[in-house]
Amino acid sequence: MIFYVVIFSILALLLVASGLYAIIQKDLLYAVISTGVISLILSVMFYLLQAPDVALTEAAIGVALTTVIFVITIRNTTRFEDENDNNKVK
Amino acid sequence: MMNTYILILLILFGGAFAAYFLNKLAPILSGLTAFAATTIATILFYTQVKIGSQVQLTIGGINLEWGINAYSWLFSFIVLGLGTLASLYSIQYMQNKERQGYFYLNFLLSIGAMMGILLSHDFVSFFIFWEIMTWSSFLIVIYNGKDVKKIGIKYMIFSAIGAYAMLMSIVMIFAETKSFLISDFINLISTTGFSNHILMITLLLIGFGVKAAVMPLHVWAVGAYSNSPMSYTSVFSGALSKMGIYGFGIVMLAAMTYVSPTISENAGSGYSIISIEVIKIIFQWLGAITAIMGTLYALKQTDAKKLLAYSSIAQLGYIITGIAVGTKLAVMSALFLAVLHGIFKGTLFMAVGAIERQTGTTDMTKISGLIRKMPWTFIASLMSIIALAGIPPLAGFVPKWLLYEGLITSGHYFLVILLFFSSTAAFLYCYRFLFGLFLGQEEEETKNVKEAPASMVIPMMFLAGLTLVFGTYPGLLFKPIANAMEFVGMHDVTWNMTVLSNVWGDTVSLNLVSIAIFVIFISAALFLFKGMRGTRYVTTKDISTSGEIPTENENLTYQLDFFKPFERAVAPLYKRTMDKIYNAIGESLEAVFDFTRSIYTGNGQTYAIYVIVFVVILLIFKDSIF
Amino acid sequence: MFGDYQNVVTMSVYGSSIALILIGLYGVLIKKHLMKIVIGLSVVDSGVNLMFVAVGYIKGGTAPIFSPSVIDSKPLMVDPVPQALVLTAIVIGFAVTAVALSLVIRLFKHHNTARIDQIKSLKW
Amino acid sequence: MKKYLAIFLLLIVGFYLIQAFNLVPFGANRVGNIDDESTVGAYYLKNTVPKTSVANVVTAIVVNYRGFDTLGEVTVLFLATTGLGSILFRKRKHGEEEERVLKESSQLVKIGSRLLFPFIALLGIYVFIHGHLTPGGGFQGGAIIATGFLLMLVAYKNYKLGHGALTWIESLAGITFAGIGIWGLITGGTFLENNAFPGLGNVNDLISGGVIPIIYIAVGFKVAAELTGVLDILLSIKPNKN
Repeated sequence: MIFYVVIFSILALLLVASGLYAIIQKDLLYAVISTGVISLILSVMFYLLQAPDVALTEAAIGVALTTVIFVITIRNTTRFEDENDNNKVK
Repeated sequence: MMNTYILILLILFGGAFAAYFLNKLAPILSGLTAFAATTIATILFYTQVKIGSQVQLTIGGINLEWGINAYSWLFSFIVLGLGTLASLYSIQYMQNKERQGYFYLNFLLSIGAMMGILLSHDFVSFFIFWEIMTWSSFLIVIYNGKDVKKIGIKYMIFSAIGAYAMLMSIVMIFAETKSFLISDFINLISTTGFSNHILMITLLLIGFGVKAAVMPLHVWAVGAYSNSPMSYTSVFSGALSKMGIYGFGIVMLAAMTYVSPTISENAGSGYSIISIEVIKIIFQWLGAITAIMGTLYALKQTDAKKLLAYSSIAQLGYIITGIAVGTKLAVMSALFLAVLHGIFKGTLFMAVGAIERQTGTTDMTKISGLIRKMPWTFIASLMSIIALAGIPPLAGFVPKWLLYEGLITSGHYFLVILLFFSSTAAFLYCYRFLFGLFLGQEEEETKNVKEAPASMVIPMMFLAGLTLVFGTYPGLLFKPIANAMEFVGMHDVTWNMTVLSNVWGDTVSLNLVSIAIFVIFISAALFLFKGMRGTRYVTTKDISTSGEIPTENENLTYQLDFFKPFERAVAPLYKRTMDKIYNAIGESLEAVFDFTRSIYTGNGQTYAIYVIVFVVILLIFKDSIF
Repeated sequence: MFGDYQNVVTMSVYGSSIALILIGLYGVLIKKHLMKIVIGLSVVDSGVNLMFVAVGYIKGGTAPIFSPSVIDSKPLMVDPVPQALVLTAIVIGFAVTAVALSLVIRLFKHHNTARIDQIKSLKW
Repeated sequence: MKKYLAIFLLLIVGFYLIQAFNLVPFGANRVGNIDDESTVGAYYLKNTVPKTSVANVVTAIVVNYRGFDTLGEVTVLFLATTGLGSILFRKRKHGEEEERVLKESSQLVKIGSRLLFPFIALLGIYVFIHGHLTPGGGFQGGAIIATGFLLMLVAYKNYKLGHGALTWIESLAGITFAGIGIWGLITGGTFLENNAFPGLGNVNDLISGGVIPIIYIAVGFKVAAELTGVLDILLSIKPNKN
């Protein structure tokens, strides 16, 4: 069972790390991708917690659709949190 | 009997919606519908309903009561009579105006609501009808669409203050008496505690005082009266403000004069008498100040509508003083004046409306000399003005006589002086009104003005005729007034059909006065007509200016600065208007709001932090809270 | 099931859910960009969902599905109620995010900025 | 300053959250003995198979025991779509073609998407048809189908979605859901009565579980249509030209 212990701790670390990254990162595109990663890890975690229904939902909606609408919004607004940075890339 | 009540209200309210929808077919139909509805309701009311009839209802476990008593019967004269005549008048007055459906909807709604107020013997239906009345009149005030922000909001704010005060009081009364019936309130009020008693009565009086335009609460009235269509203003000032007087009367007369003898037997609650006396004195003075200030402001106006609006406020001040004094004579005069004010102020507003319709303006500096163009309107105005000023033989003399006598016999000498000053000053604006509109030089602009159509003249003349009838036979009105006072607990009111008398044995036979005045009038008329032949008409330009040539900018109209010396004499009184005080209150409130804004920043994140702070506080103190 | 490492698993599951909630709330409270606020909300959402499922978990339980092989043996199953709730919550969370983002787009089109310290029309 | 205040407050909240979690030890059996139905979870676990003959307990809860809730949830999704449409509504100029502002994808992406799309759709349909037997169901299947459409929308610049068809599917699915509920009211006595319609059948058969599979199929179509609608609306915004 040490396998599960390791997996859980790695997943938890990844979860917190990507959560922090999503909030701290100034480039919104990376932050959004990071939320997608959160959803992906969550989906795995749900599966390990014996909730396959929830895992499936999180995978389809959280990973795919939510990320996509975030990306579309970024395309329609700005890419950087500090809006002066927008002129750097493009 | 229940069915008759419901039928009357159904006719008025249903007529309102019918008028609204018939406007789509033809605008004239909605006016006719309004007239038909009010007429049918009036006929039904006076043929089918008997004084003293009442019905009990139980709705949702609450006992309600509808009925008609001698007191509300008296006020139904004004509501239904003025409503019918004003709706007849409206047909032509509103002829070419827009949104007639909207106007008649609210017109009939407010008349129906006033009838509902008179019919309801419990506070629940009373309050509901009161609100319908407020809202419909508000919608008519903003009908013109001009100055809505200033006038409409002012009216709405004051109405809301009044309504909330009333609602609070009603809830308190229910908590005390476990009943919504007004009769229970009257019977049980003496048993309540001192502070509750004062609070309930004061809150109720604030609610009624707003509609009756008592001094600190009168600010809305001028704008609302002058901004709504004149055909409605005659009802608004004549009847709707009397609803305030009606409620005032219930509280003042019933809860005070009626109950106080039983209190004095109960020695333990002697403080109630003190509280009654204090409130009485406050309202006597408020009424007198209202009368004086209303008169003084009326003097300053150059717009006939505003002049009449201030005059209405002043007259309502007399009524309130009369009721607050509370002796038989004073109350009698107040009720007489309440009915009479409906009559003559209704006529005057109708006359101004006719002038507005025919000339397009009511500014007294712009029009003059309408006497030849609109003789019937002039006669109606003249009679109403005489009634307003209190000159015999017209009816205005009667309540003034009674009021002074009532005040003097009960020892309110200072009030007499104030009111006498006010009614003398009233002569000035009466004269100005007549002179400004009807007498003086004919203007070029009013050359082609014609008399108003018959359906507008007839209501005016009818009401003006009533002032003559009641002036000669005041007993016709004394009878229902005496009944009403009997109902609210003032027994053995003595009255005479044609003779006024006082306690010192002086008597005035109104018949003799009338005959004498007619004789004088006819001989004067003969004399004048004889002398009039040689009258020379001059234009406005032909004015002596002591050799100086007037420039274009100089306004030579008499109407401007008409009473300048007098105004200069009373100038200190003009300085502090209630408006300014309310503005100061508003500004200080804004400072409070500025402080609130530093808490409610409009920033969602700040609010989120507040939520979290609250949660944290809950969590930290969870043991002591739960 | 996890033996001595029970604490590690507990900490990783509960701890990560608490951490996600707090991180998301921090973003909502402090970040000035509207997109960041929405991202923060979605992170809080994830954390709450994880918390629910974790609370419903039973040691040694299986997913609450009666496949043909287990239908008669009545095995130990995890609590299905939180899972059903989370299922709803995820879909609703998506709807909320979509509407919030459309508002962000609308605000950006109107003010040409998505930073709330520069959108002043509703503040004083 | 505000930052540190927020961190401080959040740490307090976190402290109390940890305390709260101490009360619910991870992995403890909170369902209790299934047979005595002492908790809601136990009741569901005990009664789902005999009473609804649905293998997936979560499905039974979502669609049947808490069917009202799901109906409301579908309504919320519908409202979100509508709200999105009205917030981002843009008056089209006369004669202006509806056009997504996307770069032309490479041929590889186009062909690949076309190749993948039927399989994704099939997977989605499989997931919601087998919602009562295996993990998954209407929401998951609908979302999967929506991702398939997303692929097509991104790959093809001018991929036309039949808006009429979307609306019809959504409305019909919604009507089916509500209609089944009312049908249950007519025949069985309660709204969303389970065995009102085709009968319960045997557990683990494809056709079993009363109205649950039908409702989940309707939900699947509805969710697919709604999510596709959301994506379509968001993709058809014109970005600012700056």
